[in-house]
Amino acid sequence: MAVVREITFAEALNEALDYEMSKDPKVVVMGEDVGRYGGIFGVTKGLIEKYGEERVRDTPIAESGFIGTGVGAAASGLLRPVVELMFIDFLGVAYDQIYNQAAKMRYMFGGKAKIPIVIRTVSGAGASAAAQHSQSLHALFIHVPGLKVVYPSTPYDAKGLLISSIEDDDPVIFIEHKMLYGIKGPVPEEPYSIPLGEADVKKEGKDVTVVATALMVHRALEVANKLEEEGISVEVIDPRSLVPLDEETILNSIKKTGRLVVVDEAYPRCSFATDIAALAVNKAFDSLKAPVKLVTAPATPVPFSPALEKEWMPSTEKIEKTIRDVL
Amino acid sequence: MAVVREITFAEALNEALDYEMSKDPKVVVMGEDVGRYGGIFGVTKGLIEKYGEERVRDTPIAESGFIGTGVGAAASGLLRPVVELMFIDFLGVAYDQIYNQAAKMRYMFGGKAKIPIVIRTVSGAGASAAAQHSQSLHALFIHVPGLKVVYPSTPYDAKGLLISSIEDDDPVIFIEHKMLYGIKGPVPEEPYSIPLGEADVKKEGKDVTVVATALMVHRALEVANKLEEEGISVEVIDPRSLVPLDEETILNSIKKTGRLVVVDEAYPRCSFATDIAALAVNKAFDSLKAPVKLVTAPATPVPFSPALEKEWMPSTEKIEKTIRDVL
Amino acid sequence: MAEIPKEKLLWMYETMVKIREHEERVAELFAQGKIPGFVHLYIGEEAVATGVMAHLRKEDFITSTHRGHGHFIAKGGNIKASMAELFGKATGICKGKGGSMHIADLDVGELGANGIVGGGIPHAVGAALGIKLNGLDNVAVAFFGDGASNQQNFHEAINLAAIWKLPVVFVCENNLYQISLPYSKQQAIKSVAERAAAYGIPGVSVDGQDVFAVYEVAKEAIERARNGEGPTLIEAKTYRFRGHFEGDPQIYRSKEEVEWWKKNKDPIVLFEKTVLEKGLLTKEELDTIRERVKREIEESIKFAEESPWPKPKEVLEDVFSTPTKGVLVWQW
Amino acid sequence: MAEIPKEKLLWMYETMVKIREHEERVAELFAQGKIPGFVHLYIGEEAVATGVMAHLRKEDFITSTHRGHGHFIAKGGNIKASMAELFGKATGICKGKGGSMHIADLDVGELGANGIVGGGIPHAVGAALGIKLNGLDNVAVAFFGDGASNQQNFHEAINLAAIWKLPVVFVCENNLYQISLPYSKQQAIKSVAERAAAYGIPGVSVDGQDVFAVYEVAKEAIERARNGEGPTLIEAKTYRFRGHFEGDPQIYRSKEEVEWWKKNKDPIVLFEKTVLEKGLLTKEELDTIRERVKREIEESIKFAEESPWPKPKEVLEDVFSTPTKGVLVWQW
Ligand SMILES: Cc1ncc(C[n+]2csc(CCOP(=O)(O)OP(=O)(O)O)c2C)c(N)n1
Ligand SMILES: Cc1ncc(C[n+]2csc(CCOP(=O)(O)OP(=O)(O)O)c2C)c(N)n1
Ligand SMILES: [Mg+2]
Ligand SMILES: [Mg+2]
Repeated sequence: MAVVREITFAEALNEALDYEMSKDPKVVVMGEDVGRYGGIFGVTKGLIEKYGEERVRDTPIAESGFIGTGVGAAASGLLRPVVELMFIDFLGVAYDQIYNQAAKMRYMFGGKAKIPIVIRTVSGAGASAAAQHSQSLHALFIHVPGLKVVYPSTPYDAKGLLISSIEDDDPVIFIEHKMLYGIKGPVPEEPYSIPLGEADVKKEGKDVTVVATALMVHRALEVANKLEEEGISVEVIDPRSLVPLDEETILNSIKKTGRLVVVDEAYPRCSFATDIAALAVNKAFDSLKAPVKLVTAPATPVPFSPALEKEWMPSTEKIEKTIRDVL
Repeated sequence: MAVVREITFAEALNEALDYEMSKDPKVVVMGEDVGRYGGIFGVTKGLIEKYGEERVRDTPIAESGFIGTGVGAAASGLLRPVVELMFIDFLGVAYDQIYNQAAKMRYMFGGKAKIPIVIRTVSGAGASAAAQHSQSLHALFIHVPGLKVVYPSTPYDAKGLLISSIEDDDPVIFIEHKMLYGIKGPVPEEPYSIPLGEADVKKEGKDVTVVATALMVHRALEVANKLEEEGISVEVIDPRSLVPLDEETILNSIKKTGRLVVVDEAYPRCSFATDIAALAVNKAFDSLKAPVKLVTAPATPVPFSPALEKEWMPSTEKIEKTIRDVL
Repeated sequence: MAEIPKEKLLWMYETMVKIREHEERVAELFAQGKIPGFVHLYIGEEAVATGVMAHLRKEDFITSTHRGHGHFIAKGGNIKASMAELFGKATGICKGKGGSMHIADLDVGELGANGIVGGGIPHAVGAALGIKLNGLDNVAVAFFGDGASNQQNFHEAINLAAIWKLPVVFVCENNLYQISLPYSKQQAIKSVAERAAAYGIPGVSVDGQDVFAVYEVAKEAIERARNGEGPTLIEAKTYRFRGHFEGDPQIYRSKEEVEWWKKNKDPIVLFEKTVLEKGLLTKEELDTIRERVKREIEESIKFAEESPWPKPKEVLEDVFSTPTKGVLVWQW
Repeated sequence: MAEIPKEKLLWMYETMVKIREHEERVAELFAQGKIPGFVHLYIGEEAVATGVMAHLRKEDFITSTHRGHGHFIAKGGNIKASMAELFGKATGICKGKGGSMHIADLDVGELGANGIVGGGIPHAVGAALGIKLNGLDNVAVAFFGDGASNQQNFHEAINLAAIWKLPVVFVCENNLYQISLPYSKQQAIKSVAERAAAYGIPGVSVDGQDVFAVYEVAKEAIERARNGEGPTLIEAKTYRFRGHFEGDPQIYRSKEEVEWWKKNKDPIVLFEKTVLEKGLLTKEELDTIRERVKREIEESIKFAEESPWPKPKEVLEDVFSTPTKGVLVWQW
């Protein structure tokens, strides 16, 4: 493979948006400060200059209103909106439009509606943004049927998955971890798509399976590389899309290693972590050689102080200790 | 024990409300049609006649507004509101006030606030009420820390748990399954309370543990009684409060039986069912003799047609088959 | 109303009578246990949907509510398929998955009833945004109740439409009750139309029992929208002749009140009186329509009754439109 | 303003200067990396919190926003503890768990800043309901921005307060921007106060840079509330002198615009001019206050700097107030 240039996660997303807007006039971008400001994390930079105010729309603070507007626009068949919810923490002021409207319309209408909307949003702790700007709430979108949920960990995946998401005819929640925007990685200049529902084995291994999401993929890899030196072989799987979920890749890995650790920066109960544990104990029970362990945040809000937030997040130390525990 | 009179689930709840309002002038009831109408399921009947319009308040359709009002009233220390969200399906128009405000205030404020609010709401399928009036969304309240979540299955539990919930200083989500309102059971006339966080073993058994919630407790018991005749001994545990959760009772049972089936009328992923499965495979792994099986709804919205809704709900047939599967 | 073409008058009458007949039969079928679930009927409010829809084309969009049968019928929805839907049959317009609160007919621009009060208002704004960006001269109309005008989406969505000058009309059917709560206890103002001032758009209140009055007001608003002059908020004061839903004990209002409305403000009776008095239509014309409509409704019921139930496995279909890897059933 | 007692004038000046000094030092400390997270400063808007809070008692309640330091200070919040909170220290008013966006001081009726725009509005309504049902003569005041007035809670909560005639005052700080979006692109009206008409309550717009004007308007509204006459909506037109948050590149407005406001509409400068010109206070009195305030702020910073960090195990504390069985940590 030829050497590809490295760009940031945020730039990769911007390229995907730019490509889709250039290709399909039905694609519009809406949200708070997505216009000249370029989005508060810079993801929509330059779009308004290129595609104009009609297609790149700054909105008032009215998330239920403007996400609902996106849903209606998608249902009408006239547009394919990409709507930004500035922080995933704000889902509570627009949740009905997402899980009761966008997610259910097709089913309620007997398969007659298509709802091609992408809701881009930002999750994650690590920026001392405190209890209402640091959450990882993907479980709330996984739980309710009818939404596809994408949560990439690398610039490469981010671009390919965002392109697929915009081209998908179903509602997609596209989650971006705020601590990943600045990381760089190789990203081809030309457009490409990564199918939703395909996990990526970020590192092969044979002793233990680690399923991790977003920022936690990086922490898991850090630990895996360290343990490698000791001769412990860790397989790190990034599901990339949480709905649909690539059960097969995960189950095959567990069958190979017999051990499972899930690393998920989220509240522990009714979570993606419990989901994968349940999958394992149901469908790979005979292969399991040890308890399934989950490295999650505790069941508390996210504290503000860096001294506390660090403890709240799943750390490489905790990941390492947990992996050792199941060996 | 003396014979106690039998009353319905709805009447038991009404007695709890009546008792608390008579005892503490700070207790107020708010919600749509809770006044003269008595609540659309009759739970608040007679309260406005007894306690007046000031303490029993009919609200406009403004769930975020009036639940937020309840939260503020609770935080001010001046009231202990019991607020009705007519259907749990509507949580999406008020969710922020629940999980970002009520649930987090105490923590964000360093333990200085008390938020004594109870949000009563109605869940469950079985009434052909379709996709937006039939959901079981308790997982959405369990996932986010800071809320206590109560989900009773009998009139007796309903009364005792509602009294405890109103007297609790933390926000409590009190969920009532609509198909249970009419069931009758023995309920003492005098007030009593059941501590939050204590599971109830509804039937003892030694071959397999079934953890079930609300309406599903009844279906699980039906199956357990049937299997009893064949000599299969099923233990049925009703956690009653999902947060806090009585892990101990559940784990002890699994350790005894070595087998676990969870029956939960809810979407399958990131659910209470996966929660209990994860608990088992982590903390009772060595006791497990078979895969953990979950009987849930499928990952689809709730269909309207009785022909489809019946299939959507966990049935006694499915429960029975699943129990046999793990034996 | 002299300028209303005769054809349109006939259509208005047919539409109002169709809604009335439909709803009366549905009430009976519900009482007989043939239609399950929650059913909210539109009887008494026929003039609102009719007066507005008189100006809409097939390509125009509407969004509706839990009380949606009238909007669906007036927009030209397929009644056979919707009746089968009410029964929960496989031939239903939603294949039995939606029921009364979720009936939609995308083929005629009916973007759906809604079980969430206020839920559909932003969808109309979205359709209007699509219309504008595609350079079309269509419009979108959001129907909703007085109760809904206290809800978040009313505020957020109307404001968006106002600042973006979208081709959308907001029609509040103020039937004086939000289930049991009278309008006077919902708002400290006299008319929902007063709320237009908060968004800098025109607001107008109209007698919703007078189809001609609704027709005039809607005409102006829809023309404004089509001409790119932005949204209007219309309040139609109306009254539901039946309970909130079938089975409602209606303890919150007196029998006298209901009787007064039925006697003095029945939109169909008022229409008949006017057109006959003014000689715009004849008794025979009206009777012919009524007969035809009755037959049509009976046929739809027959169709529904004879249709098969959906098959259990269909529960799993229609969640996503693109084929997905992974599971829909968490196959334990 | 002749009738404003001298004591009150001194308090006003002290409060505005305290806010200004506080915020300027916080800006520096943020730039130095000593204060983490998001910080939204109140510089330029001091007259609003001050003119309103001049009428409040300790037992009255307020709810605040992400831009909450000014409200906190004017309500009499404990500055040492809040400064330590901004640093994330164990001695912070929230034990380091809240930070700038969640500072609360329940002891003085400050029910909390809020990270959710509009999130606090219904809380003020709730406190007002509590006041009413307990027969007290206190009031509650909700502060929020122009951006917040487009959000759901504005609509739903104000309507509740209006129909229930609760003792609450809604103060919209219209600083002309919602991050980068100018007010003119948020609403098709000229003043947020026009929205009062939608709820049948009085609405008034006032120059938020003129503390005396704010004082007058707030006086009337708060008296109305205390007298059981119901809520008022006040819009104070104001301007933030700094970016939306610290670190904001401010590409959405010109330097000239900002400079104009700083030069012509600084509320503290305007106050000084008036009181000196009218001979209400002396230069010495003002200087003394400024010195005292500076010392107080420096002390709070010293306290914060010297305070210990919270201990990791504290993460698990303060979720619930009643002891709970079951786990907080899902102890994998
Ligand atoms: C968000 C939400 N809250 C509450 C309900 C329950 N509900 C269904 S219809 C209704 C009353 C609606 O009143 P209005 O908007 O005036 O319409 P009408 O029924 O009078 O036509 C209520 C409270 C709901 N479906 N959705
Ligand atoms: C519900 C919600 N949406 C969006 C945001 C992000 N956000 C924080 S402050 C802000 C602008 C607020 O504008 P305004 O209400 O005018 O207050 P100002 O910052 O001007 O004081 C936005 C969009 C948020 N915190 N909450
Ligand atoms: Mg109504
Ligand atoms: Mg502002």
